Amino acid sequence: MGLLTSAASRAEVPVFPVVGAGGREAAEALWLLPGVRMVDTPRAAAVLVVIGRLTRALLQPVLLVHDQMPGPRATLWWPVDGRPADDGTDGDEGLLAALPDVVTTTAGDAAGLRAVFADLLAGRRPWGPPALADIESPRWRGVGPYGHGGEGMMGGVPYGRPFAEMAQDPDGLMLDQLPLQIGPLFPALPPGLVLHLGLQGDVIRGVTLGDNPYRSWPGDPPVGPLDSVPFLDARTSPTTVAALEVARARHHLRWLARTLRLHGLDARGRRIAALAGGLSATDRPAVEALARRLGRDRGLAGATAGVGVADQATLEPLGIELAGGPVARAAGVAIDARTDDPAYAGLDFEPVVHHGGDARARLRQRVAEAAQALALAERAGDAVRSPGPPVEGPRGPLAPGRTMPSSSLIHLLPTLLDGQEWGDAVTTVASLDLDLEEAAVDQSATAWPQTPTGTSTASTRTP
Amino acid sequence: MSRPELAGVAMWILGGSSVVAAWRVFRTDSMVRAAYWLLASFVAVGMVMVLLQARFLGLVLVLMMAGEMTIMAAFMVMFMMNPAGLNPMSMVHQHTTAKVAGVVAFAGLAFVGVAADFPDRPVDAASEPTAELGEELLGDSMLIFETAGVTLLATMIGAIAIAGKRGRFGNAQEGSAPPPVDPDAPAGPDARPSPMHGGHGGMHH
Amino acid sequence: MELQLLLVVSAALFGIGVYGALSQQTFVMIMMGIELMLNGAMLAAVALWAMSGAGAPKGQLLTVIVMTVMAVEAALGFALVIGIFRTRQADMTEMLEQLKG
Amino acid sequence: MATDADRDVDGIDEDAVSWSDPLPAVLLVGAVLVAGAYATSVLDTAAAHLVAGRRLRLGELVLGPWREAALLAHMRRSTTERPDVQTWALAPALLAGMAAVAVATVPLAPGVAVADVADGIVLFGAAMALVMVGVYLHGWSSNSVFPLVGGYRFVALALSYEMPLALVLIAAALPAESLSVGAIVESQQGLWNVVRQPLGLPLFLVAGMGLASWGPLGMSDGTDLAGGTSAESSGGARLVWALARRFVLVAVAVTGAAVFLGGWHGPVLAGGLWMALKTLVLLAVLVGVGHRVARIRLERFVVVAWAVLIPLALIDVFVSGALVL
Repeated sequence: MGLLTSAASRAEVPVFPVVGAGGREAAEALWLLPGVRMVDTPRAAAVLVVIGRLTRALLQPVLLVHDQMPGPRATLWWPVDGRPADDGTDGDEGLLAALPDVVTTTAGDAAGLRAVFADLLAGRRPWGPPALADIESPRWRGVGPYGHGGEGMMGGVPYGRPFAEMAQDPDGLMLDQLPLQIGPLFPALPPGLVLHLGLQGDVIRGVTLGDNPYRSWPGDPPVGPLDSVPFLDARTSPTTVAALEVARARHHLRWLARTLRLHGLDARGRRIAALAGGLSATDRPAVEALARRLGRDRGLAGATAGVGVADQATLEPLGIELAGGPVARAAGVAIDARTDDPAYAGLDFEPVVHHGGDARARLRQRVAEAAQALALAERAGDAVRSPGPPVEGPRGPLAPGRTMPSSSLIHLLPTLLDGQEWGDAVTTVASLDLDLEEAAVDQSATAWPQTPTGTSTASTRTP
Repeated sequence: MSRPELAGVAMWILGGSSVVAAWRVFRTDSMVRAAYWLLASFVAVGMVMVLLQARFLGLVLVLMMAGEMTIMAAFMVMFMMNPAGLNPMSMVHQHTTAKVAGVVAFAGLAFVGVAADFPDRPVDAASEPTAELGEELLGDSMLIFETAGVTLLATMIGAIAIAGKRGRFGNAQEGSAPPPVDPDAPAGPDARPSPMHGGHGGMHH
Repeated sequence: MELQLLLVVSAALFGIGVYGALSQQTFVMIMMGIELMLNGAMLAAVALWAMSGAGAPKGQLLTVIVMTVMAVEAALGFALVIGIFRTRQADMTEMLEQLKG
Repeated sequence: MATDADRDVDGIDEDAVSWSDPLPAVLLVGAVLVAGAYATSVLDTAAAHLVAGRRLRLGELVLGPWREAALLAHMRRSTTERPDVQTWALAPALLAGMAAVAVATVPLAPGVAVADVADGIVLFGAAMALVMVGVYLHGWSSNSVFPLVGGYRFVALALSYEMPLALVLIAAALPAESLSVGAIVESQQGLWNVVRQPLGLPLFLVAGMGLASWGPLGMSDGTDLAGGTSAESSGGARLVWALARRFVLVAVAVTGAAVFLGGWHGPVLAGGLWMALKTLVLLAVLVGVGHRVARIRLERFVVVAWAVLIPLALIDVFVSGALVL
């Protein structure tokens, strides 16, 4: 082994994570592993880590990501919960069939990951050809009169790119826009989110939602444990208030950590993610100090103020105003299921409310709620909450038979994103704290107004 | 090789590359490449100017053109979003006339340049051209300098007024009833050419 | 000898500029042709200043003026392209056969 | 306007450019850039671990950058659908070359400048304008959407800070009555420009951060764009681009140290050491800001640049001019 290879095998492992069903928790752990670096693009990654279980709709995107990695490359699979893979999703089997050299390790196993990486660089571990060699990008070579894929004046796919369409830009000019599908594995969007949009320069026009890949086939059951599990369980079984509130604070802090990373503050995000990992009610002073610091942070305020304004008028048609949740409370709607919950009666609970409904208000809302949650946990002691009234989850109220919060929030996207600059759009999506798995729980065929057909090619490949 | 000889060779090379780059501007199917070939031509000329002791002017030319050509390239991509390029087609008209005019202009000017007997009075190597230019701009020729400044200011204001959405008579797209590009179509704001009008676009990028 | 070379180069730049400005259809490409002509003019001015004008400060001033003209041409050119594009969706000369109204 | 006497005081004239033997000059500039890029990476790792509250082993800190470089060099290069291959390769070379030009004009120690040309500040401005071209071409040439958008964002930003950058450099040239970087360093004997023109250095660093696409102004290669202009670069191409961006950051820090922090002036230590120290301080500031301040919104920055930064830079020029009179 040469000096170069030996040095290379000691570098931080560049990892591109793919979050399958139930994989969110383990994905947070991956971020904090020592000697591992999450990268922004598969082009920079040597190891692909598939976390949780794959649905059929996620299989092809994962294989595309795999093929984009330049090599040497290896794929790791971290199954979650040890649940069998035969309960209606066969993406896992597809992955193992398409990539025979997938290594299965336990989630969060840093040593296993490093060992695979070291073997890979030392040449002890062969790496395979592209998994989708038989699937081609749009055929353009040799097509058309000039052999460049175009035809006539405005037809074809010149050089493999679809022809731009024209549309009004914010300054009133008719400019070309490039039709694009973003997702389901775009690292700056929540895992699974698929957006069909037009891009005019870096301005987004005409957004429609794509299929939710966590629900890959009509009739498939929802897959994987959701990241709001304690709250879902609280609907049907007794829970201590303290456990519920610490889980809420942890959820909000993890969201904050991910959001900071998107704003270019990876190191600050890691610190908060580490705090969230071992969070308990005694961390209240630390979280309160954090809330104060973030409140004073001019840079973060400038990056979020006025972005993605979802005020009461925007929320009302979706029924969110009546339902509650941090997004509604950040727009000044003081509704919280905990107000009427007898378990919180003696705890002096008042809903936190912010005004403006922009990304900045939502950021402050969540951090303030995290601090408040830890204060509630301290005060609640051993108090037990009995099932019955709706549970206020971290994204909104949860009750049997009720739409999941992410399912309604996701419909804000087409309105909010239209006309936004790219960075603002990413900020907006992040500030809504969407979970596509949660949205898949009660997604019925009619719940998705737009169902473009182009994305379901992965499903048709399965037997 | 002595320094003046080296400078002479460099001037040959730079002069040649500026002409080659200029020719490439009109021989590429990509607007971005065209803009940056033009920039290359300007950079070569700017470096010749530096070698000719007009250091300040040469560097300012590079600085200015780098910005302008980037705007030009961004401009064309803005109108035509495809990063790769679009369907190629001949984008020239009156080709013969243009060629003849170009050759005649070249021949005439080159003849004057070669035939005329210019006095041989080279710039003094010890002089400070930048300082002299500064003294000139803020001394004898201050009026010219100020005129140029005011002209640029007026241009900026005028350009914003022309390009802006709101003209003197309100929104540029309201009420002005632009005539349609197709002469047979009815005039009026609702008769704007179809977005897919074949003419738009795209031959360069 | 060097002066003649530079003047021939500047003539070539000017000639290519004339060809481009007359043959191209896209506004921005026409602007590029005009800029090339100015480029040639500027090179000739500096060459004559350096080799035949004994470095008289007024010679450099001429180049400054050409640069100003280039800046004005570019700014107004872009503004006009946007203005025309705004009202007529045209970015080529032949779309503007009826320049009235 | 430098008189003959001024230039004699410099002790450096243009013939410092060694036409017969360019090798030492190339080696010096290359060494400054590589050492600076390495220092940037070390500072960056240290700052990241400090901010994240993680333990850091010394070996990891010192060897980490080399290991990462080795890994990138080891990984394969991938390509995209019909990229403009020459331009893609040219872009990092352009950035590195322009960074080298900028470093070459700066006196690194008394009398040690590769090319302290008379119009050094204008040369720096021209070089940085070509950096803008390099970044745009890097985004455009891979024929992919996110790199292209990264290129756009960089241009929108760069056109906004090029003006304050040029203005503060002009202000710094006023007390020296010369556009040469060497003369500007000389003029700071006793009083550094950072004191004489307190507005200059912050504005210069903002622009410099933008030019290197670093930290809050890291628009062209941001996380929100999946890596922006480098979203499609892998292996050696990625390494070269990362190096080129760091070279630009180093060129900014070196120039900033010379123009605003008095260059090699300083007590006790040798001039070259002072220069290195000041450059490291500026790099540490740039890296630290990158880990503390969130990426700015494009629209907001453009407004701030035209409504605040340019007026401030103009005030800087006016006040500096008045002080010289």
